[in-house]
Amino acid sequence: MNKKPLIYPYIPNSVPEIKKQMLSAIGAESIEEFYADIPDNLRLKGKMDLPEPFLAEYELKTHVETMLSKNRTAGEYTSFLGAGCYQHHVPAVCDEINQRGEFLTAYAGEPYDDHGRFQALFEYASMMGELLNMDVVNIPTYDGFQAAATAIRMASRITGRGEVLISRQINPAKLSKIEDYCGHDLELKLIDYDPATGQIDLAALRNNISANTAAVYFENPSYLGVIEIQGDEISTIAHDCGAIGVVAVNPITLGVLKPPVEYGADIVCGDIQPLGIHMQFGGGHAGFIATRDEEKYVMEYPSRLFGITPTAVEGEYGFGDVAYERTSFAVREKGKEWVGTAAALWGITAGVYLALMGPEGMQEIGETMMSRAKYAMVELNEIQGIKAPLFTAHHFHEFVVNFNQTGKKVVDINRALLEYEIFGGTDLSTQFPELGQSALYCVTEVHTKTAIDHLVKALKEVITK
Amino acid sequence: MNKKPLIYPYIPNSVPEIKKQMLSAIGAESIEEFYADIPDNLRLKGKMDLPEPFLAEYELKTHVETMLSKNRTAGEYTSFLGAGCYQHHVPAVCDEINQRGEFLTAYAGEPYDDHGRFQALFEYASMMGELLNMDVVNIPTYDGFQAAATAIRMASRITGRGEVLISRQINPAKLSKIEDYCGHDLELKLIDYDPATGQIDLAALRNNISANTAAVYFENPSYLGVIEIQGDEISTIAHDCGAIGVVAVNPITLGVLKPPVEYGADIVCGDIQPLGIHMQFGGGHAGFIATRDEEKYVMEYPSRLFGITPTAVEGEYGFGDVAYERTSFAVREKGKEWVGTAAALWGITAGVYLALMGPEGMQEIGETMMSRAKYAMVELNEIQGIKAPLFTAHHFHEFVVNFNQTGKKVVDINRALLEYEIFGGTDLSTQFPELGQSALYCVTEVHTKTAIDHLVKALKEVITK
Amino acid sequence: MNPDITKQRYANGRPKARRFHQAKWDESIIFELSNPGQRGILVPETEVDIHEKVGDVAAALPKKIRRVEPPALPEISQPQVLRHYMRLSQENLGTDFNIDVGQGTCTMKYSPKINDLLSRSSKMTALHPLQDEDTVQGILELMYKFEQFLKEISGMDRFSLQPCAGSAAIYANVSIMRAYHHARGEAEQRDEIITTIFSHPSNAACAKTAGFKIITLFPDDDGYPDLDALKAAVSERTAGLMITNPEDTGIFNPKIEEFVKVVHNAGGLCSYDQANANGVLGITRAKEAGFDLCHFNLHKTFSTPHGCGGPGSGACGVTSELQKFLPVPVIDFNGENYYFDYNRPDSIGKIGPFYGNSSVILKAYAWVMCLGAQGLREVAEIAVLNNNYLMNKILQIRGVSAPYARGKRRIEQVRYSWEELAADTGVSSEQIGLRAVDFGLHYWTSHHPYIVPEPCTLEPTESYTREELDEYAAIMEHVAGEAYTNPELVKTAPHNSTIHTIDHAPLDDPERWAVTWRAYRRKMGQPATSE
Amino acid sequence: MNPDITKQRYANGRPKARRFHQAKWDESIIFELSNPGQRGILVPETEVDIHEKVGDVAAALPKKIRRVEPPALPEISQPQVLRHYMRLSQENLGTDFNIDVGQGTCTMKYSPKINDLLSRSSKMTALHPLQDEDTVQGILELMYKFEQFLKEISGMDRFSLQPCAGSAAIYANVSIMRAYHHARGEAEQRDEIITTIFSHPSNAACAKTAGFKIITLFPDDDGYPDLDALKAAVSERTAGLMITNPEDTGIFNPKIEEFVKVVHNAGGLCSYDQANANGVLGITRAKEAGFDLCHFNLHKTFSTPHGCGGPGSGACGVTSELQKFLPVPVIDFNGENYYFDYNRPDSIGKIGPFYGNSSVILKAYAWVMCLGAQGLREVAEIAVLNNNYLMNKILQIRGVSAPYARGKRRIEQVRYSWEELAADTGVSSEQIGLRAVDFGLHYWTSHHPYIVPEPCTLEPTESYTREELDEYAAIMEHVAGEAYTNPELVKTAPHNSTIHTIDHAPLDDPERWAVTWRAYRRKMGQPATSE
Ligand SMILES: Cc1ncc(COP(=O)(O)O)c(C=O)c1O
Ligand SMILES: Cc1ncc(COP(=O)(O)O)c(C=O)c1O
Repeated sequence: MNKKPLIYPYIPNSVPEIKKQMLSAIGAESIEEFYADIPDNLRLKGKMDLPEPFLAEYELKTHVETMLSKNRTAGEYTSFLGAGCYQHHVPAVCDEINQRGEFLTAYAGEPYDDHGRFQALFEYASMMGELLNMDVVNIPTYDGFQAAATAIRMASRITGRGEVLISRQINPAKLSKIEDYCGHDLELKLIDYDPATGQIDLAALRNNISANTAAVYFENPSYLGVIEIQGDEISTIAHDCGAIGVVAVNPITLGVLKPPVEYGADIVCGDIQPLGIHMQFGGGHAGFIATRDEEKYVMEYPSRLFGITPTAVEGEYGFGDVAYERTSFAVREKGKEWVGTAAALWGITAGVYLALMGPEGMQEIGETMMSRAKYAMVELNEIQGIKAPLFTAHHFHEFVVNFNQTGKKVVDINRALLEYEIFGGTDLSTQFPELGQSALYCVTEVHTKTAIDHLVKALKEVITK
Repeated sequence: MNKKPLIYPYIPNSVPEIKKQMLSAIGAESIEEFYADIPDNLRLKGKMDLPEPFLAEYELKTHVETMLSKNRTAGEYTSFLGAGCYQHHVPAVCDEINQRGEFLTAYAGEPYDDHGRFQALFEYASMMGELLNMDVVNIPTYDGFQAAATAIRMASRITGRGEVLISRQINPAKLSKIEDYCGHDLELKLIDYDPATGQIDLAALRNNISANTAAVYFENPSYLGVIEIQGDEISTIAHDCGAIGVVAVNPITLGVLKPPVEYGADIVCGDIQPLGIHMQFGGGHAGFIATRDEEKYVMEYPSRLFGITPTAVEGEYGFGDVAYERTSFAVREKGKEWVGTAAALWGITAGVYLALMGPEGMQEIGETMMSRAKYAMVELNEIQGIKAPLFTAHHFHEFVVNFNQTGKKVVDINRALLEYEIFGGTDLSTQFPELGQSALYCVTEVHTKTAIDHLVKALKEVITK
Repeated sequence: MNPDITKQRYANGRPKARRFHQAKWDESIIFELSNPGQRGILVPETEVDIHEKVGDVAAALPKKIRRVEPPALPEISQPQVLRHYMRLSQENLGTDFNIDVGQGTCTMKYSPKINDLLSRSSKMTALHPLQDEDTVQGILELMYKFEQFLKEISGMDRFSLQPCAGSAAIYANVSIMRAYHHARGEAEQRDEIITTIFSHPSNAACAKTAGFKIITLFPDDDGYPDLDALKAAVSERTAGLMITNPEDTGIFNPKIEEFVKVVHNAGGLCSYDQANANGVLGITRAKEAGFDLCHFNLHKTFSTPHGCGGPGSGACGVTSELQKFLPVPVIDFNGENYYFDYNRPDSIGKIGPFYGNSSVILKAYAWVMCLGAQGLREVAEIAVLNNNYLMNKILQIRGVSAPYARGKRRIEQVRYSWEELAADTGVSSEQIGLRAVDFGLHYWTSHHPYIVPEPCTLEPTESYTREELDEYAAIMEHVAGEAYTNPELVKTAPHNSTIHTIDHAPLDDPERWAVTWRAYRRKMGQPATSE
Repeated sequence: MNPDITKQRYANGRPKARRFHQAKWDESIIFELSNPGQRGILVPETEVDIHEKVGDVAAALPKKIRRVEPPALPEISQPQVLRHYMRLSQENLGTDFNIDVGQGTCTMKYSPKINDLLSRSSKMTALHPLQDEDTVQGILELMYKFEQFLKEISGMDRFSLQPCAGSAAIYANVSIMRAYHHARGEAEQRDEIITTIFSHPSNAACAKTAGFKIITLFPDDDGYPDLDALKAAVSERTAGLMITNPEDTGIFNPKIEEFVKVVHNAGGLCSYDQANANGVLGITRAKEAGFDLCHFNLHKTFSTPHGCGGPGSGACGVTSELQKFLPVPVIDFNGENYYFDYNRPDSIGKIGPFYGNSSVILKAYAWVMCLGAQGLREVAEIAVLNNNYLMNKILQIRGVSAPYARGKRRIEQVRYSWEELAADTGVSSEQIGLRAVDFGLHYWTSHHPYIVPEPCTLEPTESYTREELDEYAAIMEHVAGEAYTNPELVKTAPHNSTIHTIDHAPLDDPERWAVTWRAYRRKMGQPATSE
């Protein structure tokens, strides 16, 4: 009905009169002139074939909300999924800060106009440093996968070696990423684990390590939820061969667990999603890399590092890029890997989270998670046919539940659990065939006793159906 | 389990060690000392009987969300409720601005530290001024009810008269408020309406007006959705008797309808909830009062008025309180009524709304609402036994639907509509018994044709059941 | 080596004064951003089908009611509207940003973000107040339960959450008083309300609006509310007493129970202004002091954000004797469902459109639920601790004093006086407050009239750290020092704020004041849009 | 009468320079706010029942894995944590606040608030990526449909949304190239990637990380990418070409099709860096130019906010020939349900944990859906209009030029040079940019190396008004004027920002740099906590 020209609210100069005036100020006849360099045969003829737009914000909102309403969330259902993405309470203050337009819409300003970002990220790194007991922490990279892959490349560059030993209790998806990122010039070897305890097989590690080994990489807790207690031994084995110890940790465990540096890790990496960042269907990840403050380590980071420095005014905190010349921004392909847009906002957010939690909060959340997970294991294990946990090791908040004796497949069990509005644990049967019909369950501070009891009851019913 | 003293995250100095140090800095033995002035028999003995708190934010959140989840919203259902609270699309930018901590948590700062608030509210008043075509608009009062009641008191003070004529097509709740607010010293008389057209009965008005009449008050559109087209005549009648014309309008109609000043209104009032403010179960109201820029009017406002003024620096816009000495802040009971916390944030929000909408947006939204409401009336009227609208007048977006011929009661119809996830119009059968089984329906830009057709289909089924 | 920046920030073991500058954007007035044709948002258009069916409905309106000139609203694209308001927001100093202890009687405490978040749930925002009760059981339950909390906190028997602010609650309470006297046939006779000068001005103003004559009591020689004066004031014309306690000075009226008795004996009712009950939660209540009515400001004591001056919420509570007069509806529970009770023939009726500011109430509910009885008492105790701690520091500053009840403790606020400093230096309290702006702080001098000369009322609540109180006191000391050594600097403040000293004169001059841009342009002899 | 303030804001019919000051809070480092014992938030405690059943689980851990010293995180109450970060936020200058045209190649356009709002729905935030597909049909549909959009916009046949940023997409594309050559048995042989110096550095850097040798081409005499140089560079070792177009200079490579042909003829693949495709949406596409791969930055062209440097999203697209190499999973539709396809044996595998930054993708989806084909083209056209309009103004300023392809139009950005001004005045481009900060603006000089001397890259996108562009140009002119008349003022800038000139030296000195507070305290010879 509207015969008026369409003016887009996001495009101020789409008003015809303004366009005309601007063209005339430039001395151009039409916008076409600006495209003179694009040969005609490259010009798209006609309109792109895209759906009719929802010009009114209300209609757009309705459209997207209707689509999203088809989702069932881990808030509506009770979810025991973990496996690299974790459901935790996100403090309101975290979202308040990361929704601030100043942080949300800034990008690459200078230490002056963007002082706030520099300070917030310096503080993030500093708090992570306390959690990890390490002096250097990067501005977040994409995710824990990237952090692990880069940590391995760093180790290779530092040692000048080309072989990497990786504990087999790694997320296969992460391993795939590492292969994509390192496989073309590093040799990756998997180190097996003890099938009873779930701990790394030290003999296998000793057998595989050599003077070519750049790094020994393991996760703690492992992908299968196992707390590795042989950290000291592993580090010694690595160091004795001149290799670097790379440990990936879930930072939310570190109020309770020892920071890896205390059992000899040289590079520590991981994902900060659990620290105040919503799951977002896997869109809330950010990776950290931490090391000691040694030049040979620092100079191998591809990421930006923000350092504190004086300004022209006494007592004024200033910040800036540390050793910028390492980066691809400074020297293109001569830099270390590359740097670019990554996940800074999640770094700021995780900083807010750690500042809210403090030492006691981190300790308590760890304790709560461990107790509840333990309770879940005990209760599940009492169900006929279910073994939980599968490994005898200590566990943090994830653990393998084995259903072999039930005669049922995880995929069917999980499907049945949906009827109870439960998301069962991640199916491991194809990822780790040796574990049979096993699933990786996760319990956090959001899982009340009631929720766990609901799972236990549901599983009892499901496996006897 | 936690044996540690409870430290409240909102109460920094609840840490025992800090308390101790502070007490010692003051030279006090205990906090009890500060209560020395409170006689012992007034002291509450023991703990208040309140529910156990949810100390963890996660638990609090779950608790409140669980409670709220029992609600069914006007977003989930299709709602045709209006009657003073209106469902419109709230542009995201409105919420973005009113959620900014700077605006949300400020209060009563000076024009210096709170320049932003002064400017935003000055701009709000200025945009309302354009919509209303009037030069003076107050910082919002609580709601449209308060605005009407105050407008009437202002008229009474200005004229020195004690009688008020009120069109009977007023929300009975509002009338009740006006009675509470004015009834003790002003006489309120209701003026009837033409039962066919719904227009004010001018003869009745003429019969009732006198030299004691302070004000003639009517709404446009009226509570029953009728557009009053005799504004000029009504104003003339009022003015001829030395009375003041007070008109309440829904501001969202003013892209299409004439501002009341153009048909002679002297004081215009209303509620800005439709302008970008969520319904919030009736918690999103704010009242405006507008007049010409005449001292005798201005000096009768109880509200704050923000004016523009130069600063010590050339070209700097400053703001401050206009004629502050009118207010109860300045002179207590010698002020006009009172001033206090009201609804400033909604004023800022409505300003954002008007700035986004612009003249065309206001016109278009009015047209859309009118067309859709008309369509609903036409379609409903085609249903056997339903009369819509009941009055022959022009309507904006609300209209009376009469069900007399269906033999059913509105209350039963509405209950049946719930099965269709529809909130039917407000039952008028007790508020306006003379209208029989009638309901007040409201249609806005959020009601698509599909939604209206759904109503029509549902009503057909419901009344033939 | 580098200097240790941290050390440079301290002198004599104390942090140096904060080097502050408020965001300054020098923004144009929004009309100046207008560009004809631009749109900030598009609205749904009528469907073609509808249009075909009903035609151009607006065009069919009679000319006499159809708008001729479109409203001269600005025409601005969305990014620019947003940017303008974002900038203005930075030019505003919320409690989220500053050590907001200087708005004494305003109880600027922390408004928890979780509560805001909860109130933004569509399960709250998208509720129409006239929905079927079955579809709003969640919010009704919340409001019902919150009323129970208030009953326990005050000892009163029934509350209305309908008043949208403290003053509205005060007015409702006056109205209930009138209804009560009316019911007893004494409405004509009882036309006087008594208050104290250090009760909030709304007590006097609301009662006046309701048609009462106001009698204002002044403090006695000890600086306490004057019982003898009250005794002299009461009579058969006394409708009631409306009194804030602790008073705006922070002084608790130790004879409050006798005040109530005196008024009761005269046949009047007593209404307790507990807008900021922060210092007495779980300590003392309206009930024990014998009050008939009281009110709380949820936007003060109960932590809901102040929103630049609302929306707030003023809950008013009464004893069982008065509950039939409360506004309609009240929310009741039949053991299964929550419902509205409108059937209250003695009610004063409606005082606002629906049931009050529900989302504000939600925030207050959440606040109580995360503290509990013990937490509320902790709020009170820390609020008074903070207040007395700050007082101890402030009173060490040259030129300041805390008049009335001298040497006594205060509850949760203190009205100070810079009288001595003003006499010594010519610098007023207002100027001190404006100079504080240069350090990211501010205060509001106090309510008029300035019985306390050169007043300044501080109320630190429970939300601030000792270090923040120290900082506030240090800046007061610093500025007081400047007043003695460099008064011009203080008198011309602020220097680091968004704007500079405003010219007050035009604001009081009908020829020059301008409350809207259109009025301003007109008075400048300009067309409505500039340049 | 009063002065007309509005008039005072203009001189010679132009608005005077904005008097700006950024918020300056002089905040402490967060550790300095710590007060032992304070808590910012409480976490759920284990239920008593559970505790009784399982005991103290953490205490049962072996000592060698149990943390001994609690992490020395700050201990701060919630209001103070909030306040600290709120203040820091004000010290940051987002696109919501400034005329953000100075981050050339970064495409700082308006990020609509409605899209943020939609992405914050719990229907998005609370989804676990490993949920049963049946329970995530909404988000799968959205991602699937968004892929269809990108296919149409680029002409490519299949996309992966998994890369979390532009560089990650570039790396994925390099990886796909390798997989392609590997599949053809040429992986060893083809170890060179060709790029141009005005292509984004990540093209070179990512390819290098992937193990390729980099050949960088420089412009020809006309300032266009050099076709002859390309011809000389290609060989049987050529794995591919990775090229940004329009280049960082804003110049569109008119021979792009021939570039592609030359590389194809040599057996290489061609990857089109369309991170900022802003100026060419609906105008020209990767397909027509013959590319095999391309990528888009959703956080640039598609409007998603930059988040201080992420999260972003880099969608990479390929022709049908290459699609089998794309990362797993891809999202498919069987006519009824949307599902993940993991069964792709030739895939390069996973490149990130799940499926990319889904909520960023949601925002980009919403952005396209509110513009449509016509709107996207309008975006492009206005972006180039704005750019050429601004260029016209900038080039009138003394001391500036636009090297390369002189006198030609630009697409949607321009790399300027202040070479002449620097020679005349000694003021560098960096200093000009920092002086702009004093007016609430800023720019980033440009990527290294500074082939263009004293560079400055402006990219106005479609989001700014003419008046904003005028303001930006006016400030540039103003600052350039200052450089000629008062160079010291410019060299010592910023003056009105949060902080003053930083000392860069410690940041490059291993003895003095400090990336964490603990490192800083240690290097200062201090214990970890101050004072
Ligand atoms: C003691 C007291 N009573 C009443 C009020 C008035 O409350 P409101 O501003 O909500 O109307 C206030 C507000 O400052 C107050 O402090
Ligand atoms: C043309 C071009 N390519 C690639 C990139 C790298 O993108 P990201 O920062 O997302 O890694 C950018 C970002 O500036 C760019 O402008």
